[in-house]
Amino acid sequence: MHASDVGLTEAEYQRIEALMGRAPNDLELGLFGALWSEHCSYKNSKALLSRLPHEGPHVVSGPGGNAGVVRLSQDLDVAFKVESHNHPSYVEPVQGAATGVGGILRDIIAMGARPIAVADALRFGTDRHSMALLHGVVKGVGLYGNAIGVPTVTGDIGFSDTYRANPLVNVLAVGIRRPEHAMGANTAKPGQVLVLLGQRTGRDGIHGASLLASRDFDEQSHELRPTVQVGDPFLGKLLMEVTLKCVEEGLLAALQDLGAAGLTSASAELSESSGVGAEIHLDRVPLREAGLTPYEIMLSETQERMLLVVSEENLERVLAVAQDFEVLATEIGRTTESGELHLFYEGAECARLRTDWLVDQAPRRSVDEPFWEGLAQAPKTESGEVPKFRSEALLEVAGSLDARSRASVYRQYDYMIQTRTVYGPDRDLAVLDLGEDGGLALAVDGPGRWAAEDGYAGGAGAVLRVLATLAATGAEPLGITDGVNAGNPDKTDSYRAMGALIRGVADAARAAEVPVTGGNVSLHNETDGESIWPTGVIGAAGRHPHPKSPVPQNLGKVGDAILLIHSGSRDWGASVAERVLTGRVSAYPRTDLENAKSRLKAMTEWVRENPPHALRVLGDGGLGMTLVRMWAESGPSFGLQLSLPEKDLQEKTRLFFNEAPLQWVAAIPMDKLAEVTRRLEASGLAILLLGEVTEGGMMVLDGRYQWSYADLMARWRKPYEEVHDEL
Amino acid sequence: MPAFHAVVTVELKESILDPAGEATQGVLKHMGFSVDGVRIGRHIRLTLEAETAEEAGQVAGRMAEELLANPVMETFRVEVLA
Amino acid sequence: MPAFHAVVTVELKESILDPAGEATQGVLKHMGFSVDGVRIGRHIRLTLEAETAEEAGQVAGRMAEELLANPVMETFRVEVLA
Amino acid sequence: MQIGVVTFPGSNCDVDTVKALTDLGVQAVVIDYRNHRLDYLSAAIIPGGFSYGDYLRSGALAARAPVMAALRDAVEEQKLPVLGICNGFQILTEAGLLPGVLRPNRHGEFRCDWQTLRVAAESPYFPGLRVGDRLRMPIAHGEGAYYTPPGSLQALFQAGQAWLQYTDDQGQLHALTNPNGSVANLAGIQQGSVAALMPHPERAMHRYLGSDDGHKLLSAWIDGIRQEVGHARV
Ligand SMILES: Nc1ncnc2c1ncn2[C@@H]1O[C@H](COP(=O)(O)OP(=O)(O)O)[C@@H](O)[C@H]1O
Ligand SMILES: [Mg+2]
Repeated sequence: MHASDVGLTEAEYQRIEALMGRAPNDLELGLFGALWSEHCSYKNSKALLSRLPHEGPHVVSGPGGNAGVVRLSQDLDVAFKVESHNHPSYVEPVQGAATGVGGILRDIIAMGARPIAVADALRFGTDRHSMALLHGVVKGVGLYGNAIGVPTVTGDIGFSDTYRANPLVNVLAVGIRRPEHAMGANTAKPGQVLVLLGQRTGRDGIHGASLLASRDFDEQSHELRPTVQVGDPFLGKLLMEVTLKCVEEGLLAALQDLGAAGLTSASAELSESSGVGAEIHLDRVPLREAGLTPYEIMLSETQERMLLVVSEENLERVLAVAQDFEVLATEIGRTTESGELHLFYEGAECARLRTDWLVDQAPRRSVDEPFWEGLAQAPKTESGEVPKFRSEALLEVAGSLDARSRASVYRQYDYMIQTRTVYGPDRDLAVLDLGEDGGLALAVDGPGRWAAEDGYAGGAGAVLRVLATLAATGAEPLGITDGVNAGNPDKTDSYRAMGALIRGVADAARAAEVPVTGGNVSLHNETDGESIWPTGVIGAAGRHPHPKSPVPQNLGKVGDAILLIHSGSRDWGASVAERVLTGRVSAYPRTDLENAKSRLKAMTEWVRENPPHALRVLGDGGLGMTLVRMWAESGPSFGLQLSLPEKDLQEKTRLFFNEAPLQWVAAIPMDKLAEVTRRLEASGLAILLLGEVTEGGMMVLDGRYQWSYADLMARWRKPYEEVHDEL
Repeated sequence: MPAFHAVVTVELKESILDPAGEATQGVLKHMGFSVDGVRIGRHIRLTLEAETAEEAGQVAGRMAEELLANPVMETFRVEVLA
Repeated sequence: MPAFHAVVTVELKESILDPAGEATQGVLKHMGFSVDGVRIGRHIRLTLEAETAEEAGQVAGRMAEELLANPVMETFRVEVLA
Repeated sequence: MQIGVVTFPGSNCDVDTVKALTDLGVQAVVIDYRNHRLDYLSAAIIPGGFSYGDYLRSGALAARAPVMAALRDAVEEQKLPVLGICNGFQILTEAGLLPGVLRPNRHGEFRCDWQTLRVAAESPYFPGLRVGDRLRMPIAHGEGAYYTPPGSLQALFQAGQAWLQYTDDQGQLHALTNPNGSVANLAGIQQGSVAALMPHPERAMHRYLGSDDGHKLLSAWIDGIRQEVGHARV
């Protein structure tokens, strides 16, 4: 076997020989191929990610584990993380998405936490095939989440031709645990038993990590297709129950899920982070089909498996718990003192490697200060002419793929199981009631178009957007998770674009004083030399003060004042409307990050102390679409009477459709206007009175433009099959 | 043109996991049957017009290739009924 | 005991609507195929031990009666493969 | 009084159901699918979920579990009140304890949504629920299209077995308010002491979760059990 057969370069091979002092055998080479792959080693992104802020008062454990953990209340930890399953979902959308959900749920379970929510962030092209992919992916997300009984409570969808051959399927999962049930992969001791739990191993997804997810798509990708992994949520559910029962009974010394690169990465990472070695007898691994080689057994990505580390005295009980659930549990080896991964097959040694070679010694790209500094630089971009305001524009934006109602997607997801969902996917964030432990707010966003021209602005904008969403309901952010999706890192432009995105996330998170507790990087989202827009999916978890009564997101009451709360910018760059009305995407506006924290705080405190009748963060499609969404919740008996101060028709367009950071739309009693204005202006926010809430199913602007509820809703609720307008 | 009945049988490739088959096998065993494998595929009966049985088979084959079977995971075969 | 392969084919009764079949037919027509009917059933391949092919068929038949087919809406037939 | 919540591998609404019963002040005990004896229970609920992954046909694999034989005996011999919710409904039809069968939704998709129902028949097991009452509850299923062979529908209505129907918010019955293609918009069926519905009352226990009509339905059932309807051991 040759280095390139496992996705390694000649230089990497040299390094392996130097580390080992000999040539690796084929199995050993395969292990290096898997763990030194982009997907497992983060060789191109680790140095960038290390610049993200990780510390915060609520952080229990940050990046490095299977998921980040923050403390929600004295008695409750929250584990959460985003993962991508982009390439598999393109090859086989239903199973690709389903196994994506299963995979991230097992990451959460590996922290000892019980999953309570899933959120999915999806990006697709705009052609017919993309709509078929959307259909399959949504089916797959539901197939797994619904069946395993974890609600899909929020999510995000975006469309652009840039994702045509590289759709993005990022899934975020959240779990809860009592602090005393904390679990991880870093607590194994020498002399403990390794138990493989779950599905029998087949030839599924071999080389998924090293080849499929770590190179671009091209003609050859077809032949590299491994056996498609099939998700089994039924077994996934049983596996979850066995694992969590063992955790609750205190039977496990350490715990690791089997994800990308299967047993290879699970055993190596567990050993390395615990500072132990492992001796594994591959012939003991139960197989689904006869004749798998040690190589295949080590690299198989068969789903629904966990690796448990159990002390001798707890072994019997662990096996009994597994048997009670009729889940297969097999002793496959032991931890040792050696620091080595030592593999046997039918008694004969077949590989022997130090785990630190595999996990820590992968060659990684470094990032120097000048490069990092340069990433914040604004690119030179032009913004084209802004079209004059006209009433049809809002109908066009409402019916566009990026702004359209997502109901046809999320009604295929069970978002109510576990009976905590107070706000679900029909709102712009999820609010979960956790009883005595309080409430959890969860928001996910990250418009790709915002980073299309200026990755930095897009990354920062996405962070501010989710934090502004939490602020609108008075929730205190505990941490964020970032899903970075980008092109081929070997190309200067793609690498820089990813760097700028991460820098934007880092600066905004630091400015807002919110730690990044985990995340995921998916590179090589590039086909035939065309990279996707760097796309950062940001998820934020927050502590909600009164989850049983979150602030409404409708139009409040008839007679209420409707306000735009903003931060000064009216730049409509990278907005949905700019794309829809002009076909262009220019740079997303940058904002002064120094004031972000105080503005977010002012909003949070206002909402907590003096909740408005209704409040919603300004979303995709700008002020216009945010009003439409609020109106949709109030229904056709409500209406709006508005006027914009701008007489200039281009200014009107910008004001009505821009998506600049840190803006909200509020409904408050008219007589509170002065008080609210005073309060928020004191924190550097600006208030624009837009008009008032009326009765009667019409929205009237400046006395000249008007829209009926029925017309707007007909556009906004159009099904996805109707895409001809954007083909 | 005469009408033909054709059956497209779609099965998972041998190496692909069949969770439904496994669960069904487990229950059959609990019910006391001794069974060593269950694989669940689709049996798709088509009614179509064609000049000859051969042509009907060809058309059904194209339907299978383009829609009825998922080539990433499944194999199929076509049979034209008398 | 020798092992046999048996196939249980489960189909919806003729009188029962098959929405999945109809949807598939709609898509096939959209793709340009002329097709007059699509009915989707299950093709269940069993591996089981028995003394004779005949016994294998009987056992498979009992599995179908007791589990694999629902008599309210489905019919089945059994075939033992050579 | 003890109400059993019968679970199978893959059941996943059992926790919510136990929580709902506990909120109603009832002692709920989880009954494993391997149990052979149910005669000490006052009533049983088969909760929702994906028993055996919904593989083969939803409910089919669970219907063959040992506990179902015990349940059948308890229904036949002691008129044990049984309530099936969602997957529980599917299991009960597959086990032959209720007539008909639940087929894949006509549109082919899983559907999670709020849905208004109308009570179509009264029952001594649900004192307080009157014909025409409206209840708002979530549905969440992929296989909820109720089907019963031609000719049997009328008998179902005449016998008062057609229990709940999907309607619009005003309680009007029409095709547009049928979320899954059920015959006659049927959402729930009852027969003797056994009743079942596709919607999830256990998810509609509080206003802040969207509705408390599930509370209304479940407490009616519990009242019925307390009133010892055809049943001596409460
Ligand atoms: N893939 C998805 N899965 C589940 N829910 C989704 C998904 N995409 C969007 N949603 C829900 O729809 C809501 C509205 O989305 P969107 O139309 O983008 O409006 P907004 O700009 O307010 O986020 C989201 O906040 C989310 O709750
Ligand atoms: Mg959004």
